[in-house]
Formats: sequence, C-alpha cells, structure tokens
Amino acid sequence: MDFRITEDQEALRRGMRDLLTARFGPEDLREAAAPPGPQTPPHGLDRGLWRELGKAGLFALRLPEDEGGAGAGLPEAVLVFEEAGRALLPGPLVATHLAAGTVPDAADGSRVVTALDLPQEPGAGEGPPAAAGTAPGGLVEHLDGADDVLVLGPARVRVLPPAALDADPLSSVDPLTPLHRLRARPGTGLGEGGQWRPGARRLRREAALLTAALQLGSAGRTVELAVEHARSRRQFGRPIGSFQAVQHLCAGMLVRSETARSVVYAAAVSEDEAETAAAALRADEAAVRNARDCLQVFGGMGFTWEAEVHLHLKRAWLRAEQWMTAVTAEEELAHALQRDT
Amino acid sequence: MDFRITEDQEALRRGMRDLLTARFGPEDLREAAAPPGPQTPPHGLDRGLWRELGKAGLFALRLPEDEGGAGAGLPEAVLVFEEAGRALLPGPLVATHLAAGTVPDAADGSRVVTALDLPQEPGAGEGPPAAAGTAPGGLVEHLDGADDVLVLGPARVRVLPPAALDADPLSSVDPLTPLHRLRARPGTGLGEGGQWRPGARRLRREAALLTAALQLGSAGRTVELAVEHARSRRQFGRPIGSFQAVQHLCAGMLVRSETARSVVYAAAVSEDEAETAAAALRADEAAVRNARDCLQVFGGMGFTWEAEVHLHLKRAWLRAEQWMTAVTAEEELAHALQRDT
Amino acid sequence: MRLDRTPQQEEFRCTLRAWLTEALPTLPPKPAPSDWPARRAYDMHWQRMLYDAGYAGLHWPADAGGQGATPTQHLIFLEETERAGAPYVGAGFVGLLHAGPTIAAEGTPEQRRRWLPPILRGDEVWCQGFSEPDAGSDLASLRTRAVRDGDSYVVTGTKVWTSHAEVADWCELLVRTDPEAPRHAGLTWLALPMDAPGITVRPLRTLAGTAEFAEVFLDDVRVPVANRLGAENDGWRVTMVTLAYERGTAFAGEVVACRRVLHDLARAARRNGRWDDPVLRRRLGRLNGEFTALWRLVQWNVSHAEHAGRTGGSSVPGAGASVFKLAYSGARQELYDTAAEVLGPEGALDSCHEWTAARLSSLSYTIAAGTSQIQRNILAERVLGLPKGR
Amino acid sequence: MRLDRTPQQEEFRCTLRAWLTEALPTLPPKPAPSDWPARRAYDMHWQRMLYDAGYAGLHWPADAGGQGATPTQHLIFLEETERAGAPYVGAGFVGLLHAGPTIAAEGTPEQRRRWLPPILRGDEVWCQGFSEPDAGSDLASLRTRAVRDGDSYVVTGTKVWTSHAEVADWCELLVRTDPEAPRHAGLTWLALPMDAPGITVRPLRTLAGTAEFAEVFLDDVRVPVANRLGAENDGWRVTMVTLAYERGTAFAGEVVACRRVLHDLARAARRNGRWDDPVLRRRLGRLNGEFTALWRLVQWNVSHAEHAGRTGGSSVPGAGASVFKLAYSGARQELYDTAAEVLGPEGALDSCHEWTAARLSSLSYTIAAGTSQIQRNILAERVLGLPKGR
Repeated sequence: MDFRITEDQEALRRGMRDLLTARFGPEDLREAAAPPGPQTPPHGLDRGLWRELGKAGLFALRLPEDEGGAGAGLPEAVLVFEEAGRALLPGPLVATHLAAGTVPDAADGSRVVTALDLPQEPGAGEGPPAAAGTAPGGLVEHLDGADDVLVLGPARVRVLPPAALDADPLSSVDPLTPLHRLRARPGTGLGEGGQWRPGARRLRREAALLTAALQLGSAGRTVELAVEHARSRRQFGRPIGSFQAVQHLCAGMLVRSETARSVVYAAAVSEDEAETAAAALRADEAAVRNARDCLQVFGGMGFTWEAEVHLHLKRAWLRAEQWMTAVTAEEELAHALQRDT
Repeated sequence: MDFRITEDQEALRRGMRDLLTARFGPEDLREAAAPPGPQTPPHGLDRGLWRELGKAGLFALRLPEDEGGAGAGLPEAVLVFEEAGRALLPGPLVATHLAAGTVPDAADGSRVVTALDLPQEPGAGEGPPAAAGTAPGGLVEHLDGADDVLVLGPARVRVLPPAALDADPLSSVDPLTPLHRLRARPGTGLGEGGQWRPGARRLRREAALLTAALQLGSAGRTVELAVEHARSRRQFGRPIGSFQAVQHLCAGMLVRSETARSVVYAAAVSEDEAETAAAALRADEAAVRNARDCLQVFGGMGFTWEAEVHLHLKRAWLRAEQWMTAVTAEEELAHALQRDT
Repeated sequence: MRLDRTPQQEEFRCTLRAWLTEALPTLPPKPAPSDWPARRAYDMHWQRMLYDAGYAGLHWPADAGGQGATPTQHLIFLEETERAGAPYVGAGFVGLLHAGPTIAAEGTPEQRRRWLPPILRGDEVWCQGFSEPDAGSDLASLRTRAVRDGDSYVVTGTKVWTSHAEVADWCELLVRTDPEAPRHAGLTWLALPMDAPGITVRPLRTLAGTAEFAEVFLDDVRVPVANRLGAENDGWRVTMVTLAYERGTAFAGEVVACRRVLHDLARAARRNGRWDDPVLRRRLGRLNGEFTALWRLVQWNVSHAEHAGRTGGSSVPGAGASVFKLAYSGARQELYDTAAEVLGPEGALDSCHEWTAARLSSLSYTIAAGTSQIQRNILAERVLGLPKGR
Repeated sequence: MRLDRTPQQEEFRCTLRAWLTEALPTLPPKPAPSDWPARRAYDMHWQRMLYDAGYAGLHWPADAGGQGATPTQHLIFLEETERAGAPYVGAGFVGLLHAGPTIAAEGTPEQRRRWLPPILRGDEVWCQGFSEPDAGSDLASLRTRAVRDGDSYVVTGTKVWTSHAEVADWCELLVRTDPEAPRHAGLTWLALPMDAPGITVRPLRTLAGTAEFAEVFLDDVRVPVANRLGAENDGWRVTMVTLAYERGTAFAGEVVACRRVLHDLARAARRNGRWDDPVLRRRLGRLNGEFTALWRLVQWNVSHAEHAGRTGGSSVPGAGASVFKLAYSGARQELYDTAAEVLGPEGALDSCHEWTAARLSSLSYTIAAGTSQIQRNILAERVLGLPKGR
C-alpha cells in the first residue's frame, strides 16, 4: 500500500494546472461568466481551448497508447479532472472523456460530446424515454455546443446527433453551463435501430467518479479563496481570519475537502461501486457546503456577480444533480451494508 | 394580542422556582443521582416532596376551584412544568397532573400516577396491547413507585393498578427515571371491563405539551450552566467564554431555547394540534442539543458523574421518546400543510 | 399570554382587509424587475394609495405625520398586506423604515417639515449610504470624509450596498468629520441630495444576476450644513437611536410569506409525487414547525416591544431581535434548499423559477444587516453577558 | 496511488491472521468492566502473548526492543486484531503508545533498559499525569510543583483524567520546576513510581457511570532525579517529541470497529423492521459513505507518514491528524445517535445495551485529546496559515 500521488501523477496534475492557469485562470472565468442574467444567453464553448485540452490529453488520457492515448488509469483522470474543477472549467468534460474511445475525434478535442443519462432504456418502437419528466436524466448540458450525445441507458449505450433529442432550453442557474430539458414526446427515435452497445454501467460509474473529482477540485478551490480573503480582509482593525468564527468556518471547509479527497482517490483505485457512491456523496457535499461557507466568509464582497464564489456554488448545485445524486448514493451505500461484511 | 407572561403567571412561576430551589436544588439533584451505575437500582420517589408539590398546586392547578384546584389553564401549567424541567425534577409529573381530575388524591400529591401510552386500544378479550414490542408506548416510567397507571388508548382512557401491567424493569439511561418495558403476553387484562372513558386525544396533546415544557426548562437551564461555566473557567489566561468558539456555541443554545419557548407558550394558548407538534419538536431538539453543547462547553469537567450536565442530556433523551416523538410530530406538521392554508 | 386580538385590533384588521380588497385591483401591472424607474413609480404609487387611505407611516409617531399605531397594529398590517398579496414597501424602504424615523427622532422642526411629508406621500425616495468597501461588519471604521467649508461639507468617498441609489432623491449619509477622534466619535449624519454634482452611481450585479444594489462614488460633493441631523461628530448616536427603534416587526411580513411558500411546496410535492418520499415530507414538516415557532417569536417580540413602548422603554430587547434574525435567516435558507428538493433538478437548476431565484437571494440573509457571526457575538456578549472577545 | 498490499505486507497479514486464529481461543474470559486488577491482568496477559509471538512494540524502533514495523504494517496489525476480535491495548495504552516511545526517543541507555522491556513484556503498567483541573486544553498552564531537594524532586499537586491510575506501576508526570520561567519553559518530565508515599488515587466516575479515570493527588512525593527524562525545564519539548510521533494510526482500529457496527446496525434494522424507513436507511447509507472516507483517510495519512519516515521526516502532517480527528469524532457520535434510532426507545434508553453505553462514551470524543475547537484552531492557524487569533 502506498496511497500517495506518484511523481508522474503529480507532473500530470501540474501540467493541467499550468495549462488552465494560462488559458482559463480566474480572470478568464470571470470574463466568461459576464454579462450575466437570465436574459443573456450563456456563452458557447471555446473550441480553441477544447482542442488544447484535447492535445493535453484530458480526453484521451485513458486510451491505449496505440490509439493516441496515454494508457493512464482512473487515478490519473481523477487528478486532471480535479484541476478542471478547481478552475471551474465549463463544458461536457466528463462526457467527452468517456466518449473518447467511441466517438471519432473526441479524443483530441475536435469534437464536443455531451451526455444523456437515461434511467430507462427505451425498447425499439416504444414510447418516450422515461428520462423526460422529473428525473435528473432529463437534463442535458451544452446541447447546442455539442457535436454528439452519448446516451446511457441502464445497461447499454449509444451515440446520437444532438438534433435527435427533442429538448427545450432552460435558463440554467449556472451561467457557464447551458441546459436543455428533454420533452416528453413520443417518437423521438432514441430507441430505434440497433446501435446500442453494452458498457453503460461502467461508464456511469466512471462518470459519477469524474464528476466527484470536478466537485473535489471546486471544494479545494473555495478553501483557498476563503483563506485568501480571510487573510487580507480587515475589519475591527485586524484580518477577519484571526477571528475564531471565521477560522473555524475555514477549518470545517478543509475537513470536508480532505475527507472527500481520500475517498475520491480511493474509488479511482478500487473502482468499487459503493466506494464510488461514497466519493460522489462526499464530494458533492464538500463542493456545495464549501461554496456556501466561502460565501459566508466573503460576506457582502462575495455577493457580487464579479466575485468567483457564486459560480462555484452554482456549478456545485448542478454537478450534484448529474449522474449519481445523493438519494441514489445513499441507497447504494445502505444496500452495500447488507452485501459485504 | 399581548403575548407576554402576566404578573399572576410570573408569581406562580416564581413560587414554583422558590419551592424547587429550596427542596430540589442542584445539590439535591446531584445527591439524588448518586450513587450511579447500571448495578445500582434507581432511587424511589420522594413522597414528601411529592406532597409538597401537590400542596403547591403542580397537579391540581387546572382543576376548578370547587374541586380544590386553581382554575388555571394550560399556560400556567406550562410555566410550572418549565420550572420542574429546569430543576430536572424526577417523577411522573405529567401523568399525575393529567390524572388529577380522575384519580382520587392525585391532585394533592397523595398518590403518584404514571402513564402508559398505547398506540392501539385493546378491545375486550383481545390479545396483548400493541404497545409491547418496539413502540415507545411500551415503556412506563416509575412503575414501582406509582399507585396508579393512567392508560391512554388512541381515543379512550382508563386507570389501572400498577400490578395489572405485566412489565420488566430495564436499566434506565436516566438514573432518576426508572423504566419498565411491557411484556408482549396475552391476558394482561388491559382491555377488560368497561372502565374506558373518552378524552384520550386531549390528554395526549396535553401530555405532549407539558413534556415539551419540561424540555424547555431543561434547555434553558443548560444555557445558564454553559454560560456560568464559560464565565468562570479560565484557560490560556482568560475566561473560555471570551473565545468566539465558545461564545457562538452559547449563542446557538440561546436561539434554540428561545424559539422553542415562543412556540411552547403559544401552543398552550392555542391548544392547536399542529402547534403542539411544533412545540414538542422544537423543545425536544432544544433540550437534547443544548445539553450536548453544554457538555462541549464544560469539556472534561462536564464528563464526570458529579456534574449536572449529563443528567440533562439523559432526561432529554428520555423525554424526547415520550408522548410525541419527532417522527410523529414531523408527519403531523407535514399533514397540517395540506390541511389549512 | 394572549394571542387573540382586542376588539380594536380586530376592527383595524377588518377595515384594512376591506380596503385592500378594493384597492389592490386598481394597481397597475407590476413592472419588470430590471426597470428601476418603473419600479420606483409603482412603489410610490402604492405609497400614495396608503397615504390617501390613512395607512402611511403607520408606525410613525403622530407628531411626525404618522398614525402612531402600536407594534401589534403594525404586525397586523404586515400580515394582512402579505396575505392579500399587496406590494412590498420597495423603494420606500429606507425612507419609511430608517431615514424617516431618524429624522422624526433627531431632526429640527424645519428638517422634519422638509423631509417627512414627501416620504409619507410617496413623493421622495431615500437610500442609505452607510457601508463602504472597507467598512462592512465594522461600520464604525468608515472613511468617507466630510470637510467643513463655509456653509457646506465637502464629501469624498465611496459607499456600497446602496439599494435604490439609481432612483433615490436623498441619501442618508454617514461620514467622518473628525479623523483624529476615536472611531465612533468622529462621524456625522448628513442628508445628501442625490442630484448634487460629483455623485456617480454604479449598479452592482448580485450573484442572483439582478442589480439590487449600487456603489456610490462621492467626489467633492457639497452638502449644506443645514442638511446635518444632530450635532457634528454625533452621527453614530443619531444612527443608533433609530437602529434601536426596532419593534420586532422586521421580516414579519416575510415570515408570513415563507409560511405560504411552505404550503405551496407541499402542494407542488403532492402534484409531482415527491410527497411520497418520507425524507422530503418530514423535512417539510420540520420546516413547518420551525416557521410556526418563528411566527410566534415575532408575536412574542412585538408584544414585548409594545409593552416597552407603553412603559417608556423604546425597544425590543436585543435578545429577541438577534435570536429571531439568526433563526430566521437559517430557516429561510433551509426553506429554499428544500424547495430545490421539491422541484427536482429541472426546476432547481432553472434560474427563472421563482423558488430558485429566491434560493439565490436567500444566501444574503446570513450576511446582510449583521452577519450571523456578528449576531452571535451580540447574543453572547450583550445578552448572555459573556466576557468580551478579543 | 496504490491500495493493494506488497507481498511482504500480505505475508505479514497472513502470518498474523494465522497466529490470531490460534492464540485468541486460549485467552481467559473477559473480566468485568469494573474489576480493575482483573482488567490489568487480562490486558497484560494479552501483551505477554504478543511479546512471545514477536508482535510487542510493533511500531517501536528495533533498538528500543520493538519490531521496527512500518506504519502500514502497524495499520494491518490494528485492522487484523480488530477484525479477529482481539483485545484492545487496554492498560498497556500509555506505556506502549506514549511513555514508551518517549523514553525510547529521549531516555539514557540506562533509562531505556530499566523501563522499556517491562512495558513490552506486559510486566509494568504506565499511566499519564499531564492534565490538571485547571490545565486542560491549556496544558502548558499546569501547576504541579517539583522542588529539587538533593537527589530527589519533591512533587505536590493534582493530576486528573488519569486512566488506569489504580493499577499503574508508573506515571509519566509533567511538572513545573521553574515557576518564574515562561509557561512552556519551566516544565520537566518525570517517571513517578505509583507506590511512592504521598500519592492518593481517587477514581472518577464518568457520565457513563464507569470509573475510567482517576484524580491523582500528590503530596510531597519524592521522585529521584534519576527518573527525569531529558533536561530539567525541557519537559515540554520531551513531551511534544512523542506527541508529534503520530503515524496516522491513532483510532485506526476504532474505524474498523465502527464499520463493523454499521453492518450490525443494518442487520438489526432489518430484523426489527426499521430498515423500511427511508429516513433511517439513508442515514445509515450516509454514515457508510462517511466511514468509507474515513478509512481511506487513515490509509492516506499512514502512507504519508510512512513516506516521511523513509525520507527522514518523522510525522504525519498536522493536517492529516487534525482533519481525521475532527471528522472521526463527529462521525462516531453520529453513528451512535443513529444506533439509538435503530434500537428505538426500548434499546436506546437501556443503559445496559452496548450501543447505548457506546453512545454515552462517544460524547468524550469531541473533547478528549484536544477538543474539536482546539483542532479547528490548529487547522486554521498551522495548516491554513490564518493569522493567530487573539
């Protein structure tokens, strides 16, 4: 057992951080998020950046070397996704990464792939997918900006063009993640043809884990933001970070991000179902609650649109609803208590 | 509207506080609780004190004046029960108070009445009461020390001698509140005869409210204890109460006790079902969580048997399981959201 | 302990309710949230209707042009207007609830004549210039300077978190007139006309995407000495006099509104089937208990404020106000987090849904008007008497 | 990032497991919790078995008589012994985990020869005399005085929260030798023989009703100067050297035990039907996620401690230890609160039920060995680099 980040992994992580610092730093994030408001349509994806991410291996990372990948594993993917989460990089990163072996040109960042999580796989000729309605699977991010949609049924998976989805845009709470809602209308064609392939279960688990890595990155970043602010902001003649009330908020944030980190990394190594559920649960909670506590530390200063903090909270809300939600994770973890001893 | 304690009510409350300070102050409480341990049988009730309580009107308070009572209402009862909770007075206070109009000599404290809360009223000749098993109603406090048992079915009520209950003692977590557990055995005779009378629903609501008043008193007392300790205990060269971490624990305790107070008093005036549920819920939470926070403020000093704090926590745990539990209260309050608008 | 209303209170409620039934349908349509001039016009129209009906300045003393109503009547007013769906005080907030009462308490007869009637009639809008970028929780550290020059003060500095600055006629301004004096001792209260040269207003977008606040930049702005309330360097006391004029009714209307939202949540949950999830249902029940308690706490605080008013005291005890604010701000956030559960992702992630917008704006409740951390300090030190933290 | 075991680690585990399978059935029956001499005898018997099998002082350096095992091996040891239901370290706690390593690090050859072997063999029991009634979180304010008199120190004062004092042979004692020096500078570490005249031990009942701790009154107790570890007035450093010798394995066995309790809770809930309540079931699921994370955090900390040990560092970073202790103490309390829900009132209110007893004792976890408040201070100031509070 040596549960530490190796030097190679650290180099990979640092490479991604350097790339993102140069190409999508806090200033870029703020600029991308402005102008705001429900009236303004959210920005499209930066295709140039997407290709750079592809070149840096964000999507191809786990492909075999003879397919242009790095032959890396989930732990490496988790580390680079953590960096993406830290920078609050927008886009269907998880879906494109998962599609890299399936969709031509996804691996190098030439194509953007989003995903649809279907709780029920429609049989050929059947009615609408059950996703439409109230299930989280009814939402698709970046549909307008994507070239393909990876559709995950409970067991099988297929790829569709975005136009095949009958969906309405909604005004996403996250200004950098446009959302579409599937319409409940028959004959959308999702179930037609024979292009369904197996492997959805593994992909869904990996999607949950990589989303947890994004959340972990955000949770760690909001600790940094809170600490920076608490060090520099002065009230009552001293830095607010010298007040125990603020110190203890920050300490609680650190506890959340560090416990989440241990289980997110471990799930990447173990690839265990229940451990992935634990990773999703802890990382979602760390991201959401850290962003809220960070807002509290910032006080009025964090309540403006220009501050980075609210973007973390909104993205954290959104990611928490993607793939494995808290209810599913808790039930899975309860179920696991009966299984093994 | 004048939602304040009147002068008469204040005088009543003060009378009860003075009586309890003289007859059951912190020293008496500590002495009553020692010696401890699961091996030692809990103390019996102090019959002399019980009669004094009767003389002071704790049980007869709401009886008409021509029946030896004070003709007072629930608000007055709530105030004196709050004092009893503050002193952590042991005994089946609620049951004896509720039985005062029914059981001869209960009103003046000559007889001690405990209660059994039956979720299902047994029909004559039927099997054992459903209380036995896992329901909270299966527990009876102070059975050995009581002269009578007030049995509450869902709608009807009757009085039985303690010997009629087939019950085993258990080692109560609260050293001052011995408990018996009903045995699930047929032929206990609880349903026999025709002595069932109506009125259980009102009694059960009043029991929940008076129990909430006891909890409120305890919650207020643990605020006092925590504040006293935080003022006098010094570490790092200053009172620990000057540390924000301790200050904010105490502030949170005050918020709990004061919000609980408003709804406990209001439920005494309105006699509303849902408001009583809110009172039970808030008061139980205030008592339990305040006792725990008080323990935290006391640190190691509160972890000894001699300290009063743990007795509040244990009593709060016990009272939280009596009459209206959190599940029932929450479901009742959810139900009320559909009812009125 | 009485929760029933006196005959006078009941009559007040009936008359008000009857008037609301007649008056509300005559209101023009609600303006767009981003159209500030239209919002001002709408809010002032409503204020004028209240004025004409005799409800303007309900809680103001009669000698200031108000109705001298008791806190209980004010509570009934807030309850009834909220239940009837009447407009909120909106752009009239600072004038009616803060600047006005301050002027009524501390102004000269001339100042009262000049400023109070237009507030009551809905003719003039006030905003508040207290907070600064570096003076938030620590208001007394504010640095906006005012230098006496003949009959004027020359004011330079930056104010922030100023609501309605774009459409205000006046700003109640707290400035530093003596930089040498101890923090609280060198401040002065001025009425700043918002059309004075040297004022720049920059709207601030909040995290909810709306422009609720503004920064106000003051560059050598001349304010007549006659616009000063109270003595020079006595501004802290002047301001606190009114902040202490709290009758327990702050947020009372909002609690009524939250309780209505809870019923709406239960209805929505039953419609979409989520009601059958005991985790969510019990969470709603728990919230119902919490808001029931908060509503009773409002009544408790108001009754005590009313009694204190009758007997010469002037304020609800600090305990009541801080306990309520702490509990309410947390409960409101929990309410809209629960709303997100009821809605499910499709609603919770839709920023156009009113509950999602409310969820975002609820985040300010543990920050604005004294953070929860400051409230806990107040409770610990001023109410519980714990030794002062260092 | 590797979670699998090396062949050597796997072999260590297999050998240990095989030994445990044979050894455990030979243990005598467990003594009654209140019979301290019997508990000492039982714990020392087990320690002697470990010694004979070559597992005593597993994590001690080889030159101190230990096995020089890596932190990972120590973790495997804790995991396996817990899984097999082996006894805890019990009365050997202070000797094996604190006093022993301190003596190994700071003692003279003679001191090491005198005190270390009896600890490893289970011949002598140590207790700890650090805390005092007025020196809890603020240990450096301790006031027990030691005055040099010839070849002895004469010690007077009161120690509290001393486990196993009734049955200990030695006490590692922290005393003040220079009352004039700054708080941390005047302290000295002494080995106190518990049979010295002038010692009175008074058992303390905890809120759980058991006598886990004692007060130790010292009245002119003579301790030979030869029993001093390190220099006079250097006791703070001597003590901290060992406290910093944390390899991330503290509470590791308990986490394994908690995870087993979680499975037991699920089983009990299925048996009594409460499993069908989604509120409770999801709470159990959430706890499973929390303890899964905690177990991985243990492995993370141990791996980093092991690496630090290999590369000349000596300690798991403070972040790891404080993060873990904060999260674990809260999770353990939540675990036994949930156990009360699973049991229902009849079990939760029965103090004889092991989960109810564990619920009571769990209350000390946010207090003992550094309160949660102190841990948060450490994280804020030492790990996050926030400015020191005042």
